[in-house]
Amino acid sequence: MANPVTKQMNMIEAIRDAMDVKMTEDSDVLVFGEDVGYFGGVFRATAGLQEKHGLHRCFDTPISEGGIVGIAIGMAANGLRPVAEIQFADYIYPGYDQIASEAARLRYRSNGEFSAPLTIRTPVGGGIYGGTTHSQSPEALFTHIAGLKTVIPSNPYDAKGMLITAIEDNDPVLFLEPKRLYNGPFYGDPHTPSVSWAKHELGEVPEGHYKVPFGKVRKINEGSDLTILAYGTMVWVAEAAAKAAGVNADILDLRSLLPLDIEAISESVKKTGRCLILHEATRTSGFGAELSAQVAEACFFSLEAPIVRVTGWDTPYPHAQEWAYFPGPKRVINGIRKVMGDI
Amino acid sequence: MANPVTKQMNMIEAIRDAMDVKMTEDSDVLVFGEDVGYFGGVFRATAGLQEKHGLHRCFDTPISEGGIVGIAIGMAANGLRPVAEIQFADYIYPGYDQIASEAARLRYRSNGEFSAPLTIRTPVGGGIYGGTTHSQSPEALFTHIAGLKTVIPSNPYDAKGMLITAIEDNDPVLFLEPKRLYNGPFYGDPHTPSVSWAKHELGEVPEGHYKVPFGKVRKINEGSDLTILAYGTMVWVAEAAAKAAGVNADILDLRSLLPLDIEAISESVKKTGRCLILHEATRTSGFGAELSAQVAEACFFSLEAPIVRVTGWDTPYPHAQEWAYFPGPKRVINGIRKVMGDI
Amino acid sequence: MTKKSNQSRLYVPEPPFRPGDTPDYSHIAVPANHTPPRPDPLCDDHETVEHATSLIRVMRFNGDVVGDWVPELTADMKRKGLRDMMLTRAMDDRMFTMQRQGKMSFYMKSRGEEAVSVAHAMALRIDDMTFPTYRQQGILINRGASIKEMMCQCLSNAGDRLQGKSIPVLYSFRDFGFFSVSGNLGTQMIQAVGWGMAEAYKDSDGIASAFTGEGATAEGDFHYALNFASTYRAPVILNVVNNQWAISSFQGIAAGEGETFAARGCGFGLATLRVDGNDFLAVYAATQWAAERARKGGGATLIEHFTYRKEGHSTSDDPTKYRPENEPEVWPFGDPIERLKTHLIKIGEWDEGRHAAQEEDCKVEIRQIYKEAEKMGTLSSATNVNDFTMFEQVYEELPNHLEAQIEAFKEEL
Amino acid sequence: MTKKSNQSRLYVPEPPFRPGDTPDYSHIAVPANHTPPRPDPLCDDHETVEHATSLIRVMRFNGDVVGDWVPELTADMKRKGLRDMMLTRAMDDRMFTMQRQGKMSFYMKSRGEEAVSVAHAMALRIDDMTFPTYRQQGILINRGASIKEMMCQCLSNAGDRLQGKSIPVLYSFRDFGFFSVSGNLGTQMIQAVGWGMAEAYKDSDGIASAFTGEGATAEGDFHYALNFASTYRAPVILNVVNNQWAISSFQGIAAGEGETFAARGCGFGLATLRVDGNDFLAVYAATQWAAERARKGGGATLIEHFTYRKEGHSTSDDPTKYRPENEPEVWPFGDPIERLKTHLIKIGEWDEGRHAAQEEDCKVEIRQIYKEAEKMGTLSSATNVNDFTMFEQVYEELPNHLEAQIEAFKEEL
Ligand SMILES: Cc1ncc(C[n+]2csc(CCOP(=O)(O)OP(=O)(O)O)c2C)c(N)n1
Ligand SMILES: Cc1ncc(C[n+]2csc(CCOP(=O)(O)OP(=O)(O)O)c2C)c(N)n1
Ligand SMILES: [Mg+2]
Ligand SMILES: [Mg+2]
Repeated sequence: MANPVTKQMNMIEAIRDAMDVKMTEDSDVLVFGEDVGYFGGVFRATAGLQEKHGLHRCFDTPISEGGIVGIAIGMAANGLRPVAEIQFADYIYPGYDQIASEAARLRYRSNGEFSAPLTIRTPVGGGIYGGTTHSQSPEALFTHIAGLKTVIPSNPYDAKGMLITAIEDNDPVLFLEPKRLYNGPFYGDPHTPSVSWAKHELGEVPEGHYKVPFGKVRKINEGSDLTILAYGTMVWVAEAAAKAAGVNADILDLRSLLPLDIEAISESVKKTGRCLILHEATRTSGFGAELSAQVAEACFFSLEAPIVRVTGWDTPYPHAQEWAYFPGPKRVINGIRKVMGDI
Repeated sequence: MANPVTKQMNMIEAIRDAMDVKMTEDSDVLVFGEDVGYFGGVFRATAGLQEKHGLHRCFDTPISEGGIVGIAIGMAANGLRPVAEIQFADYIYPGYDQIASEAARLRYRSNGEFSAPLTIRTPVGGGIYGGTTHSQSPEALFTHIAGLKTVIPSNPYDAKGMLITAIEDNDPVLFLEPKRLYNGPFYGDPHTPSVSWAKHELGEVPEGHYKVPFGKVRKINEGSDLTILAYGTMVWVAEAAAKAAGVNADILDLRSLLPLDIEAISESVKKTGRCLILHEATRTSGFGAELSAQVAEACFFSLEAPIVRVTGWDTPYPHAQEWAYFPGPKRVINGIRKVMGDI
Repeated sequence: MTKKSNQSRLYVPEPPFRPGDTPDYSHIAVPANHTPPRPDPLCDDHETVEHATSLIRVMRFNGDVVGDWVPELTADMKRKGLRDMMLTRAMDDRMFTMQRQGKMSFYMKSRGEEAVSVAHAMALRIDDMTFPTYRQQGILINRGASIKEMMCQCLSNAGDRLQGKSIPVLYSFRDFGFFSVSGNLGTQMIQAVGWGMAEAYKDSDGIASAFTGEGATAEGDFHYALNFASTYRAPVILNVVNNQWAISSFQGIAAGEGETFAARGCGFGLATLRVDGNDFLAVYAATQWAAERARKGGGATLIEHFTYRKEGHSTSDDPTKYRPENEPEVWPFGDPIERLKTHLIKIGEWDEGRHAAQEEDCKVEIRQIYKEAEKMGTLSSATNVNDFTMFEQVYEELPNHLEAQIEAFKEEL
Repeated sequence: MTKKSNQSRLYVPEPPFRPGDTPDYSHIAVPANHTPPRPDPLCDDHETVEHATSLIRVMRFNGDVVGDWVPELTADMKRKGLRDMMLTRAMDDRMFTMQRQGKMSFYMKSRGEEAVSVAHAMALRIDDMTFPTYRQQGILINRGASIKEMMCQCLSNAGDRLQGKSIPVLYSFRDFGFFSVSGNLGTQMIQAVGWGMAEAYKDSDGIASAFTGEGATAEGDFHYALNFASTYRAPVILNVVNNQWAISSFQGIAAGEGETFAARGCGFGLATLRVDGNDFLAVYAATQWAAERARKGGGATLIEHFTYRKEGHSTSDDPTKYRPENEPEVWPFGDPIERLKTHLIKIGEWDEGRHAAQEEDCKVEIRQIYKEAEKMGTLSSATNVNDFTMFEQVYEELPNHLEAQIEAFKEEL
């Protein structure tokens, strides 16, 4: 850790701290989005930043995701480091064209004469009874876009370090925040009392500036039975399910989807010979498909069993049936059994 | 073939004929988009339809892909059968929210009380020196959307039959048209004289009404060496490359990506034990990833070699380097060699 | 107010008052007799340009009615309007409380805006399709949809016609001309234009009426709606409910230097009306005018309903965190229920006693209905929704890959 | 005109004339002395409302200058403007012909619209970033970018600074305040607002100027630009080039019932000017006014440049398929080059002889430069662009997966 002095933070506080650190050391960093100014964001991620850094550095925008990304591109091309918040990933689509056709293309189109070093923060995933429009995980719609980087932390420590890396990156970065993890790790069972980051070691966040690099997985557990690839909320579900299933798994928190740490992934799968892939997003054309394809390409001759994907269903995210949709421990354990050849 | 009387048509004529047939038999069918009215579309797909069916049934729209899809949803929910054209798939993104959040969700959201039986036609793929914004193949951005169907014909016969199926389908359908195939099959080498549909048997299109069902592959060649999965332009490149490589391949033209004919696909792969997947779109999170994952899930124990994906590169579609980007015969042949274990 | 933003030349608008300030809205003139004239509904759009920046009002605060826009409404209809608004408010209060008790995941009130939805619905035909936001429950109440079914939708229980698929208040009642409410802001404005174009295409005289909050006018869909409605002279009413707030953002974030939201329609050659949204009779009159214009082929009207969101955005926020606690009280346009009540009493068609009684009736009725609804399940107990229904209505017919996923799901049970 | 559409109540606008018709634009009044007054550039936006529907003109057809808007330009500057326009046209003609010979994949002319780009650029500072469409090549010519480099970009050859990545005319010249042109319509309007906001944030007095065709005003980005520019008082000029056509669609498809595109800004409280885009001096004056307003903190101005696209949309279409062949000739606002020439002659600063000579000079100069450019490669011969450059500039640094793809690509060679 770059900095010995640490502070216990939940994920929202860590994200806020990353912006605060960057705004303090670099006047080119601006933060804006719907309700992010005076109010501090519907999830409080920007609380206090306007008061501390000024109205002109942390402000509300009109309800226009396309406009938000559009001004971010213009600002970034003009030398600033905008950090834009999209209130829910489910509402990012009006800005999709500006992200995919413009932010991700500007450097290429101008052969490097202009670029768009911007960061887009947005909460993803279910678990809060948000239904079809407050629960989506659209990462795969962005990993298909050349010129864009897509990352997703699973804990406060990574969240702060990765957000600082994102803001300093000279290419556009989509920073996905698993909203179910804001207050604590979530092991997939909504009926057990929720755990907070307060006593969790990954809630110990260094003060000041430090970076967590993109393209490097975080290994949570060293095991030889199988490899579990997960990111965001599913990292914690994986841990709980592996324990419950009594398997000794290599659990990799991918953290960065594009760029992807395929080296670490294939090294692990070559060791274990079995691979389980988890995500909350709908299955078809989800990022698990790309992972499955790349793992098979890299580790075919080491695979002892078919790669198994455990995902959300190919339906919108239902409201009342939220926990039937969510790929919880039961579904993951079934996946583990399947990949272990027990069923 | 449903109808014995046939007419030689290129793909544009076949697509136009499908709309003409439906507009003639069903007054609920409307056609609109940018330049589709009096001018008949930049690719001439709607030429003559306004004159024949009236200004109010085939008309120009403002340049607003979001607006085009938006009115199509309202019309469809109100009982019409709109067929909207997006001039190039590269320009579909301003309409992405209306497609993914609205058209694909309306039935679910209202539990079947409302639905959006609309068809969106749009040209995809490169090969015309269209550069980054006239060459894209964004199919994977739509196959991830539950509630939407995504199809792509590779010849005039299928184009007409599938478009009629799309218009009659009670769910929203994205109908992708490989623009490089409008005038004839394309075998991947731009330097050889281009072939037309005039003498091709798949250019023999039945007059009147007939349907080609979704979710069924078309087998072009029966072979035992390997299975090649392709769609759109790559179907023809696959045929040429297989011939050139001297392999005897099962070549499947998928035609419909969602729903997908996984039965026929796995039956073939189980037979050949080898699978090559082709698409023009960028590689990462392209539809080839989903195909690779599903084939591995269904055929793991029959696979004799790693599945190989041959795709466009993970870059925007360059202009001058178009043929270096395009997954032409050479790249496909290398893929065949690889999957055959020769290299 | 621009103090802070002057730290640089980048200007960022701020609301006049924040928590701790004493709100004073005396600068907002409440026009008494300055209501603009009522032109013929088929007039040239230029004749409504002044209406975009002025304010159509019918009722004075003392209950008198003045001006060209006084609608012909029987006392019975006015009383029904009053009752619908009171019922809407009673239901909102009840559901809010029940949400606090964990019976449902979420709820959104329309307090202060009841006239907009109720009077608007009353001035339309029931077969005119409305495309509401989450704050026009008054349309359903006015049109007689089942309150129990509405409650069951919020409870996501066995009585929910949507079988738990959607979050609370995103109702869908096709038979009551109430389009499925989207969670995505703005999107339905342009869909309503398409619906209206289809009506015109079919030579019917049905119309569509779409709603957006002032905040969501910043979305592209609002622009598409104005543009397409203008180009194809679509028979639609485009309503902007300017309730001054978009969650924590004051209307100035969306309005910018623009004076009114109605004025956004002028550049498109649309008819534009700006109405006192707390004035039941004015909303009715403006809607009636726009509906007649659309029905007779005069094209679309953009109506700005000038009102105020008296409560938090939803059960998820505390408004005192971003605006003065007493702002709702000092807001100069009063309360829609109080104002219609005052008018009815003034014309001798109502009295305090009946009003108090009716208020109690509504409470009781709502409590009764809620009891019935809750019997069918709640989020805190069991919703009684069959989990397998989540696989239905993705497509008209169940595709193979979903059948396979149903099988996989069975393994979890 | 509404004959066909009356087959149903669905109205669809049509242009007044189609191929075969004899175009008659006498109904379009060309205002001679009715140019609106020139208010102070920092005036209240209301003072420019009439400017949104009238037309700012300086030059009469006889070369006289009239009204408040006559700019102070030396004869040398006017002559430079004239030459820049002639050079632009000469280049367009040459490139069009070369495209027909297969030397490049595509080309787009700006014939008839040269004053819009050249005069606009002349009234700005070179460090004011412009966000042009594919039809403002005149900005580069005026600012002195290398014509050879422009040609090489179109030829995608070894001299192409973009190394063949983009299709012809999608130039990028940062040093000349020319933002990389996007193939996606409209998107840059809102980006320009962001650029301008950054200028304000940095306390600089630089401004941004964005362009869209009238057709692309229908995109959401145009709405975002008006809204954000209004909310944050961004120092930008938002230009709508109304050249009457969007490929085959006449301006009425985008305009609908709206009279002018400038009027779309009124509802946002922006300053709005509508200018005769074929009048070099008027475009200069309007731009100068808007630039001063933005630079001094007065906020954004929406300028509609009323002009006419005299040729096809691009090398890909034949305009006689959708409009009368002689429409460009009968269009009542003349030709920008002819009109400035007439004015210069009228004031004794130019003559037919010099004009003819300069026309020849431009042709020759362009032919020379083109010869040089072509030496570096063409699409029909070899572009001389290294194929491997296609993997560069996707990201600042080459990621692993692209390195692997470069290796795979090598196997193909
Ligand atoms: C596209 C989209 N962006 C953001 C949101 C989140 N959101 C829900 S309501 C709301 C505020 C809307 O304000 P307004 O339009 O004024 O309507 P009101 O709530 O005042 O009725 C926001 C930002 C959303 N639902 N959809
Ligand atoms: C988002 C998008 N939609 C469609 C197109 C295809 N297209 C290119 S130019 C054009 C017409 C533009 O007309 P206008 O905005 O009036 O500009 P002009 O060509 O007249 O200068 C269209 C539809 C595009 N490039 N981008
Ligand atoms: Mg509001
Ligand atoms: Mg134009």
